[in-house]
Amino acid sequence: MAESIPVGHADEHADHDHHEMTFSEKYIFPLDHKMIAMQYMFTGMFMALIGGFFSYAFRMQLAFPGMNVPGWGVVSPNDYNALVTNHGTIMIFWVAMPVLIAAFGNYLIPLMIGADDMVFPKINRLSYQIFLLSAIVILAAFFVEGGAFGGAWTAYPPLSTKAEYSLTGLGSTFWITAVFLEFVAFLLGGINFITTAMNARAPGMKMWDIPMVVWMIVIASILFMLSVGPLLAGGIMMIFDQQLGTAFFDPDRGGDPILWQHLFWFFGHPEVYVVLLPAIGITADVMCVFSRKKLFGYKTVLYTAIGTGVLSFTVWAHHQFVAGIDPRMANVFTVTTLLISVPIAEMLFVYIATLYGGSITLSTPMLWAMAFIFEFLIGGVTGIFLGASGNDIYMHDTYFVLAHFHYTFYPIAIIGTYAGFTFWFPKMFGKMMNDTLGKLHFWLTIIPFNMIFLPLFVLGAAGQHRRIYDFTNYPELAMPWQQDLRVLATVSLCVMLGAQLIFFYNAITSWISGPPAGKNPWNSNTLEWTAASPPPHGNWPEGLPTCYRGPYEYSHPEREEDFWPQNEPA
Amino acid sequence: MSARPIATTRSAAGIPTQRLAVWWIIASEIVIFGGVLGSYIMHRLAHGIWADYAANTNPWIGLTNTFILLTSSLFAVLAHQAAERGDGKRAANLLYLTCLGGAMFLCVKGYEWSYEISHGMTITANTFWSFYYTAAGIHALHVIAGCIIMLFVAETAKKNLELHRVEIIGIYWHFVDVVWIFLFPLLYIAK
Amino acid sequence: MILDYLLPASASTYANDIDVLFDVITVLVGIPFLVACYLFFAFLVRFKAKDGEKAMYITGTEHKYMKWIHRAHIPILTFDLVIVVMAVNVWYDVKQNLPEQESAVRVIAQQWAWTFVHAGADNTLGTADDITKVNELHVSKDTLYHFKLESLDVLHNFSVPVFRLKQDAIPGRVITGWFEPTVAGEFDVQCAEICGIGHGLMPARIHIKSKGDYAAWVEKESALALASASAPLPSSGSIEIAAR
Amino acid sequence: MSEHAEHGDSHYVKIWAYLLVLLAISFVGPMLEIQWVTLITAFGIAVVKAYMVAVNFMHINLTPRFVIYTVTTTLVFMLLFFAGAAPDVMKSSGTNWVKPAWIEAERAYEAGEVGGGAHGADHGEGHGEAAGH
Repeated sequence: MAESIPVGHADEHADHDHHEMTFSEKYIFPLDHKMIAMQYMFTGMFMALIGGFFSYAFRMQLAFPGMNVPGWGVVSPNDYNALVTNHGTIMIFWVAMPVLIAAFGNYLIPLMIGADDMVFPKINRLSYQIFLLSAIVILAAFFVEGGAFGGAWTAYPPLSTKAEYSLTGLGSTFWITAVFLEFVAFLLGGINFITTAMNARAPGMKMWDIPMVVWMIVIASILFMLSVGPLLAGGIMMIFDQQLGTAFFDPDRGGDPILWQHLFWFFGHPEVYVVLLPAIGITADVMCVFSRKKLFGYKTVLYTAIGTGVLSFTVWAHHQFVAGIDPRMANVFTVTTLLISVPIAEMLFVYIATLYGGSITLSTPMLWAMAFIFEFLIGGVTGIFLGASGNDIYMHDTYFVLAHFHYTFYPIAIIGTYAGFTFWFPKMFGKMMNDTLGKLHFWLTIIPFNMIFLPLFVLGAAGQHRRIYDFTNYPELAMPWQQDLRVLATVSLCVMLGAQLIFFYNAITSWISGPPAGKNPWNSNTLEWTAASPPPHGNWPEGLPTCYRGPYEYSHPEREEDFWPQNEPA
Repeated sequence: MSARPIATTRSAAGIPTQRLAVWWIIASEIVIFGGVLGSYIMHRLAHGIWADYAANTNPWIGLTNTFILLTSSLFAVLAHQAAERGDGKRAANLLYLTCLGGAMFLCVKGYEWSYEISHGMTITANTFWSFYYTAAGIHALHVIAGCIIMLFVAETAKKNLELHRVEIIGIYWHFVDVVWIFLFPLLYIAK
Repeated sequence: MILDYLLPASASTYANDIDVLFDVITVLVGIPFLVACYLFFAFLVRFKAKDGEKAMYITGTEHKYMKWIHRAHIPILTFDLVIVVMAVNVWYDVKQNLPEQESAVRVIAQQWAWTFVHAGADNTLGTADDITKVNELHVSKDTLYHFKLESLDVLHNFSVPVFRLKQDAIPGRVITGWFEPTVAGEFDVQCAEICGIGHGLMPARIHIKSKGDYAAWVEKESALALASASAPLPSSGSIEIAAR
Repeated sequence: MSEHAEHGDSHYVKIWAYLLVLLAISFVGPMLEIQWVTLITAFGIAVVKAYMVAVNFMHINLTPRFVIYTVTTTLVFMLLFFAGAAPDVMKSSGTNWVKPAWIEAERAYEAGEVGGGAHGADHGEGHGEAAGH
């Protein structure tokens, strides 16, 4: 509550003092939401590079067991566990969350609702600083005695609580501490997003006039805030178990390891939707702009999102079907899990229906958005296999699971991010990106991506289990065709990682010398496109906009132009 | 640094932004304490012997602390009333009294814990005591945080500035009080 | 039928049920998936931007469009229902239901090895003639086994792909399950829950013998066991509990 | 902000007095040594106290509806979590699984083998002896 101000204080009274900001005020400890968004964005991308490098290291080991991996060296079993563990943790908590929620949330919410900043800039800055600290802690774990934590990103005790089992005493403590800090950062950020979107809307912007991406980020933040508590509590218990020798999760002394699994997955499943919803929202905005269509059933999308969010609190134990929970519970959770397919299906139908009768331009952002829908469709349908308890007896913890959630998380974290980044790049940096390079990068990412994970579906169905560093120890998993598929996946991964260089080249060169983008290069409706690009401090120094209509009034029959900006008086 | 954003002054949801924020904080705090207390209740119901362990807690101390917190809550709400009337001085003084309550609460807790620890009831003695110290400890952290913030709020309130903050910190303090209202029977008097 | 192409065998009584369930789910999610893909790409091609052609203005509240979304839910819900019913049946059969046992085996997981305690000649566990093997599980074909799964340290997972069987081993718990081998042969037993550095290094083998061979094996091994009067294994008290 | 200025300070002192009375009741309740009385006085009254604080001190009834809904939702989710986790964590045995250590500890407790001393024998030890024979 640090920066508050008597409420009812009218807009015109709160004026900015326009003195020049020092470098550190502007770039290192900024209060401006756009700069904080950039900090989140670039930290997230940096962590993505690290996570990608980890995946390269352990994929090489899987394809060519025992090889001396260039850039890492020989991957020992201990290295392998640490690599997969931190790949998962980093990609979800230090890439998907900061980029999709924090970066896009910070950048877009004030601009899209016509405000000049977040309502709590200092809390905003604090949340980024805590997040940065957490990122440093998770990476520092690699340099402590015993190396980084290697107990999988779910950190099931007793492996994660007892050093004599995990052999990474300090590593596991660093891991849980980093995750804990990260959650605290996002609690602070979430409060900011929710209050900003609820309270700081431009005059005239009613609930149904908020762009979908803002709605989705807000719903995601609410889901996060309502689900993370038990895990924070569990995190404290785990740290005590590790460092003080308590026995919350120690079965020999009256604790119960299953308790952690419940605490973890009660958060862990909503977490999937926490990162999914912002990507869904980005897709909606991009899709409407490039098909020049009104979003098909704005409220339908909204209600299905809320429904999915609420349902996601009732399904967590489907991650634990064979993890020792009471078999009777599995039946309940099978039903709730399959129920979720209904709102998600509705959402995807609505998106496909939005394309109907549109005037579609397949520019780079649109390609990413369409790829999101298609790949997420695959991720969604393969989820049914695992939600069905009977089938999960066999499928649990196989590469089928792995391929399934990569088909959900990859579209979310990578494809969704690229869709948003390429779409709002002109606004963020005031320059247009090179469309040809963009398309090249798109195809060189999407095709290898499918080449990585489709083989893994097959391997998983063939009984290949996760987190095993060398399958040649298992006669049934050492068959030539299986090894060939592993090599195929690894090679595709290398191609995909290499293709990202195109993106960075494109982004940097466009930033420096791209053609200047006007205020509104895509002829879009939403308010952020009425500000200068890049928007100055305060976003609309000339005065904040007023909203007159919904965000998706494209191709309105009564108008010449096929778009109708929200701030344009009727 | 620049002045406060205009965004802060808006209130499209019909509730002051700061009060809205504190309610969201409380919502996320409820699930944190819900996680700890839910796990505690499960174990408590599972093990008959825990009733015997719980018998070693001192209900008189629990009673004292509940009394202290309830009273400090009264001061907090009176401070809010004073702030409503624009009487910053009185609000600040009442906030100091509230802080005093928090401090007394912590002192009593310190005495209680040192007694228990010296009698072998340490956090590692068994899972009951682990939960006892964890739940009460997390709550105590909230008390400390509340006191610190309250001192800052009182500083500004004394100058008749930012008076609405008095209400915000008050709501948070009442929440801390409510949590203790549930911890008291769970840890002390349910035998 | 799909899984049969990928796995060496389906060697338990319920393996086939799970295979069938897998196939049914494949079909039931495949159909909506293909339809959705067809519409998706059809729209992308059909409604490509042409100059001078303005997009339609559809709010998504018109009944004539909305009804198609709603109708689509009828097959989805039906498919969900079918999948739930089949899945719960299989689940009940494998995990909840516990048929009468003909023999029993104790499966003890630890970092990083499997210990299998076979009921000896007297076909009861907890007696001196129990046969204790490390990383070797010997069972006889067409015999219904109960396994008592324990863990000495961390979580492990007793996974026999050819049985389509998987169950976590939880320290402090004894979990009972069952299987009935139907095919003789030698197959993998894997650990399917990360259990530390050696997780990739605890492959056991299951030897499924014909009834005759198994009897002969038991006779030989039990004699050895009695002779050596092997010390009882560290137990999690499972015997006492099982006895109750 | 001044929508609840109508209360005088005396109102809050009155509420505080009620709370203290409730506190006293919840304190003496267990002394009757009757299970259900204890439960009601301990937890029933805790709920009442929490309600009084929320309404009279936090003025939750004067905040917009969605705040109340949100707080209720969190409580519902916690119940949900309890319902989902209790069958595994709270029970010491279930369908095809048992927790020998817990069962042994309970048995020892019922048999009075382990006292409820301050740091009395924990389940681990209780079961440790059991494992011997």
